[in-house]
Amino acid sequence: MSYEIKLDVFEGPLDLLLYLIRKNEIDIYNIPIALITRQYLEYLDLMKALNLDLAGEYLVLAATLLHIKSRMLLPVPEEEDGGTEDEAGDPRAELVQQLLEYQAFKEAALQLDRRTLLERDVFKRGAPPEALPGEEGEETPIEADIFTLVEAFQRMLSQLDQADLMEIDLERISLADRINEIMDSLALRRDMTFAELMGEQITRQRIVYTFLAVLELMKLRMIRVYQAASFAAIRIFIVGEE
Amino acid sequence: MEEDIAILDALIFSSETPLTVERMREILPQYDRQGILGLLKTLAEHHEARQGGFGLCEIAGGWQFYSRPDLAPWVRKLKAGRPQMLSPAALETLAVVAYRQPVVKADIDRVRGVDVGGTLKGLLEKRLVRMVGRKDVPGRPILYGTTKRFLEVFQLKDLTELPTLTELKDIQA
Amino acid sequence: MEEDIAILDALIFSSETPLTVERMREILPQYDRQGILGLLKTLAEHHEARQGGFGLCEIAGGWQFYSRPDLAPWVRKLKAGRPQMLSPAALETLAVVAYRQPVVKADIDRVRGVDVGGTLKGLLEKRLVRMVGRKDVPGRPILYGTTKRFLEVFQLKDLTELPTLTELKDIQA
Repeated sequence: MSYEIKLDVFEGPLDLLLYLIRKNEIDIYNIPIALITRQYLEYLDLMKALNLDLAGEYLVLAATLLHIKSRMLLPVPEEEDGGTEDEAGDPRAELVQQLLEYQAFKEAALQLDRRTLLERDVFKRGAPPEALPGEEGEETPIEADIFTLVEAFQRMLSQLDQADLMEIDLERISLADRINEIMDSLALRRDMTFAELMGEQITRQRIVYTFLAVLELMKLRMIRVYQAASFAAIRIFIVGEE
Repeated sequence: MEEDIAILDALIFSSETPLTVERMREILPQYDRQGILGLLKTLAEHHEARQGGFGLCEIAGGWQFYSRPDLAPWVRKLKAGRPQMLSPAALETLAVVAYRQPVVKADIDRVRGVDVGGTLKGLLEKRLVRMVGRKDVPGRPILYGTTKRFLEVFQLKDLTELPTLTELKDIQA
Repeated sequence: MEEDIAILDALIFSSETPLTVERMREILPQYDRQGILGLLKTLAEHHEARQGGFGLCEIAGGWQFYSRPDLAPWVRKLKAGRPQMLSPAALETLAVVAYRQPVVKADIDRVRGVDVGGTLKGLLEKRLVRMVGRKDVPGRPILYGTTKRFLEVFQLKDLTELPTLTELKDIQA
């Protein structure tokens, strides 16, 4: 319950910091770091006292604030031409930048919410489209996205409870990729040289996977490989369906 | 158009099922049954008069907009190209093929715990899956893999763009 | 109403998602792009003039009928149940994705100052955000972007319609 109160009030440590700056009517470019750090830590203590689950991010920002505060106490080294306080030298500069960026997105989020929203302000036609006698024939487009595919996979694995057994092997996927590409190229050309199969982007990894894919396809008897003479071009042929 | 008729126009348009007069009266309680029927008559005449692509019909004890029957040939053309969604069973089978390829049917059956014959056939027909070869074991069973169309449909440059399980855990954290 | 405009009226009415000019041209091939846009303008004016409960809007790269925003209180009564609102956290994450896309999760985490794993998953499930590819840096992290549904839900023609990010000079303002 109390945990939810915290979530309702602040969206994160930056949000809390912005709140303190606004409450104190402080210029964001000139944050009195000692005052703000004290109030920030007081707030964290309050949250702890209320037994709220404090997300680690709040503590990270507390450490950042304390670090900035300690740097502010150090004497500023004299610049050669006498200038002492340029932007880059201000220990607060990075934090100010981060706050401004977050503030801009917070405002953008509010603007999004103020738009005319589907299912809140406007509605689409409610009834499902009428069923009309269909005419079969052309290939229907498929609507899908990768997230639903991966979710389906994960759902299945959680039922199986053997996720480790199914951990995805990126190398294996790369190999499957090359096998598919080679079969696609050969479907068009019937035969190709190894160099042609390599294509234009020749990387060490690509050479290895192309070679492994050719070996795999030979093993599967999907292709045949010939070399007319030593050092002659290696030619790869697709094996016709028996 | 009178405001209360415009409200009915919006309600019937937004309703998922034919809208009954009783439901309309719950939202516009200042009217009795006869009053609502009067508004509906005006609304139906309005849509009749504008000679647009759809009109108001009384159906299954309620009111709904329907496209004009004589325009069905064009609407049918629209439906023919309507994107199809894949069933959960098809997605699961496709996921096994995508992540485990090249893979034989027996292995997909084992992972999914059901006979995937039907869904596999559907995926082959949709050209999302194809035969890529035969496994070098007794019986030389067919090996399946994904197609170029699979990459297109899921907007992937290549198979290495498939998210890994570790990444999936990351976004759920 | 002219017959071809009535056909468009029926097509847009029957379509589940905003209908693109390209799709309309496939069904009415005698028109070029400019011709279709001319018909759409007349149709939009027709619905404007009739002052009914819904009208034609250009949204998410296509055309669709939507109920009039000022009639929302009545339609909401019909739908009962409160509309599904996005939490401030979800809106902030969505804003970062919308303005910074394609963007990796680590960048969203950094801007918001929190781990956005949970909210990102929610946005993926609501189909407001999708994986668009991988960044070409070590580890090849997943890149996220907004969907067509995002445009539809927030009633945007396209992404350029998003207001520019306000550069706040003074936080007290």
